[in-house]
Amino acid sequence: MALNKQVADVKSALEGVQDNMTFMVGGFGLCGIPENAIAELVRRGIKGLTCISNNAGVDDFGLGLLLQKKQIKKMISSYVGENDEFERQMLSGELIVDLIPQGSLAERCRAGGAGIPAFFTPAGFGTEVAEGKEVREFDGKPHVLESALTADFAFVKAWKGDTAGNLIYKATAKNFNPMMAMAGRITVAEVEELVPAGALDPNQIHTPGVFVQRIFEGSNYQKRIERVTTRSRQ
Amino acid sequence: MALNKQVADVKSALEGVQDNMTFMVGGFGLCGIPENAIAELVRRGIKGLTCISNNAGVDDFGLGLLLQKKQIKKMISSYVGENDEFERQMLSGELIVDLIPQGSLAERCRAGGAGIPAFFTPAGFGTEVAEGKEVREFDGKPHVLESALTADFAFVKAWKGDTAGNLIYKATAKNFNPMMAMAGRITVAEVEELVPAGALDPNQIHTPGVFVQRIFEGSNYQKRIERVTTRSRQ
Amino acid sequence: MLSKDQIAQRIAQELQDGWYVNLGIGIPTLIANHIPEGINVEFQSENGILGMGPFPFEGEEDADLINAGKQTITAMPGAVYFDSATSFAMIRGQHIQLTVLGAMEVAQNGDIANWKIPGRMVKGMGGAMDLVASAENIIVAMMHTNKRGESKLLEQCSLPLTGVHCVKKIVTNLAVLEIKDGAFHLLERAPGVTIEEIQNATAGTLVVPDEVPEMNV
Amino acid sequence: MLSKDQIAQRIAQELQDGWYVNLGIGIPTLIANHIPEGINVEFQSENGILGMGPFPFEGEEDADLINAGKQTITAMPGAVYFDSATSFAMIRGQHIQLTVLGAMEVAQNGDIANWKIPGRMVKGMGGAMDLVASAENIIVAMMHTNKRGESKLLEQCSLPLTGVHCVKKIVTNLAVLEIKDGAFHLLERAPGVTIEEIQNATAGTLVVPDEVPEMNV
Repeated sequence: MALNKQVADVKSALEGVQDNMTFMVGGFGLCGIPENAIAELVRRGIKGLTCISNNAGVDDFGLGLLLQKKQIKKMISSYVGENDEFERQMLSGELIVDLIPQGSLAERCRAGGAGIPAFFTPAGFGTEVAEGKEVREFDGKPHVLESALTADFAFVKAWKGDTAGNLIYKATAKNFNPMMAMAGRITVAEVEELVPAGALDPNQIHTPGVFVQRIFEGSNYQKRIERVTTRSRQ
Repeated sequence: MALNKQVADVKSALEGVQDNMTFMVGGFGLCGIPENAIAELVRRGIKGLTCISNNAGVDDFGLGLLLQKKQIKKMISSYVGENDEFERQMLSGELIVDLIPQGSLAERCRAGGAGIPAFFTPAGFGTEVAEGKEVREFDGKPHVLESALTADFAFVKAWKGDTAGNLIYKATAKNFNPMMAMAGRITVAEVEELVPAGALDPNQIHTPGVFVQRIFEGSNYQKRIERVTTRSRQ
Repeated sequence: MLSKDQIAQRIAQELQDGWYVNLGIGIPTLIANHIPEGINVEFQSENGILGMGPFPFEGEEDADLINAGKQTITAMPGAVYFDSATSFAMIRGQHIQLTVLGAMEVAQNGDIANWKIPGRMVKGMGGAMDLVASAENIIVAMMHTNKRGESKLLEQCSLPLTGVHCVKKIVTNLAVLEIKDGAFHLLERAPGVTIEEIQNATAGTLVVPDEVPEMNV
Repeated sequence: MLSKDQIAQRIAQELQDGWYVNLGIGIPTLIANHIPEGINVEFQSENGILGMGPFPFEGEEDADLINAGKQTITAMPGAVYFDSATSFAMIRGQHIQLTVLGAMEVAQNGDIANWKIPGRMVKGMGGAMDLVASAENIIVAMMHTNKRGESKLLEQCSLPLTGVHCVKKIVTNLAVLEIKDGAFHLLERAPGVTIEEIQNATAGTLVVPDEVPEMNV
């Protein structure tokens, strides 16, 4: 029988989260973010958090909700500041911000999940990102040594999941979710649709359940769009 | 419009293969091997090859066919020798064999395709595999620096593919194929069923077409089983 | 002098059939509207799609389908979605033939600065550092001068760098230039723009050949 | 003295509910037949499946569905297939709670040798080096002595190593032993086997406590 990772609700899913922990939060912009987990973190009011997330949400949604409540001490991201409160906290020094090239961020999460403590990448060589880091040439090209990232909890969002923790993402809502799922000591997956183990085609699973410790079916997804761009029908 | 990677047949797919090249060949045992490409390599009779492949086939199938014709100079593998001719050539010194831990082999192929020239792994520390390699401790645990692998051609086998080069593998026939597809300077994919671009669900593709330079629908797949194991119906 | 759209149009002439292309935010995005006849390319957006199509029809936006600029998009037939690690594996592994992006400054040694202005709010580099460090073929699309009229083509970048020795070609509202041997080489000028105007707008070393044809836009 | 099947049975008692387990070729494979009541585990095979099931019924073999021993298998409900890089990401990243494998030699410092005999045909280490270097919890399943009657529990391995300081528990046909502080600690003996027999069959340092219960098999 498949292992059962299902928990009753978002409250049980977040059992054990504490002040000063490090969290990974999936999503790119507001696309594919774990809305239910974020709401529950706000509700619990835990503080001093380090959040590893490609972006920091907008003022009134996503990680912006945690910023509003000053629950975040440090952001590790590649692109931020679509968010006035973020900017205010950063400029005032209330918020520590560690900016990382997007590809290095993704690969560092994967490395954390894959037991690879460090790897070389060309990204950031010659820039302030490489300061204090080992540089080595391979094939005549300089590369920077980057280290793995892990987290106490990883919060990810998928489209479908089964009780064994297997996940399927939809379109570009996949983004950082699969690597963060690998890198969480406890990975909490919320899904739009939770099905029994065996209901998903084992060929089509994006994140194997082994990476997921807790799974639940989320509710009330807003799935906000940051920039609606359309063309006219002509 | 999607880019078109389709070639007419295995002959055109292998255009440009030459003596003394380095090839990656997908598959685990005889499962998921590019049968058509191997047959064409035998037909062409090119020699002095370096083959990166987890295994070396059996005497009369898979890479064993190339060994029979003494076309292979060097094998880079994790497990070999289910093959008498292999053993004979290895013991006589005709064949150079470089044995690599299976996980390091997989990750080195991925690294080659992902532009990561080197990474640290704990595998092989303290063994002859680590000889001459840099060792560094992370979190008190020693790790070995392993380098990326690439190849002049990668030959992979998938279940379904489209003309844009997108691939879907079946069950455990996936194995090394996805990473090798990434690491070939020219990646040749053969598939059991080739469909027009757009016919596959973009959520369900395992290897994005960007990694595939040539694709064709293979024929006459034998799909041999090395060890048939069954249980009785009671 | 070229409009932003004409800059995009000129860069589109550089596209070769069968290329995978990553377009940055701003002017580069416009290139997709000018793909020459008979040229077939596929667009990658680094948040996780190959085969990006045009914006959706009104009412057909999908919150789960956006590009790296967070705009709603569509997928072309043959498209594929993937995670961010795979996306940057494509970029770092040089599977993408062309990257076009904007810049605040470009130096004559190929250095580029486009992510940070000291003292101002820093939004981050996003994927730009990975893209410029990895791509074999980078075209910078930008205005020749900044809003204060100062040249963006410099002997040396003054802003924090995004990448070093990586830019090979620049298309501005005034000219097409190549970076070679530590200098900007003028290849083409915008219709009606004189060599003197380009010289005046270029702070770095500018090499001007005997013939400088007008761009065909 | 235990049969191979009984060794597997004894190791199966170590399984904890909710574990992912990687079983090597040989004796370890037999463990799947002895999972205790109320214990739910999932088996990984490093060629690319989690949720490996029993052998297929005759006539239902699928060439595309094999285990790391190249045997035809089935998939349980909730199973998932993945590539070799992902498979070893699970292993290296310590997402698999238990690895059971065979050995030619184990040393009292936890070193293990199980892949190469100098002068004989070398087949390769397969995934063994990754498994032993990564797993937090490794049990070696083997006969206490080799075919020539020599102890396989040594002060120091004589064969080329597969991994260092990694084995914590050993279950043989004679005993259950733990490796601790550079010595083999006897935990249990096989039914009917005396401590003296175990001492005689163990070349390395053996620590024998006052009480050594018989295994429950």
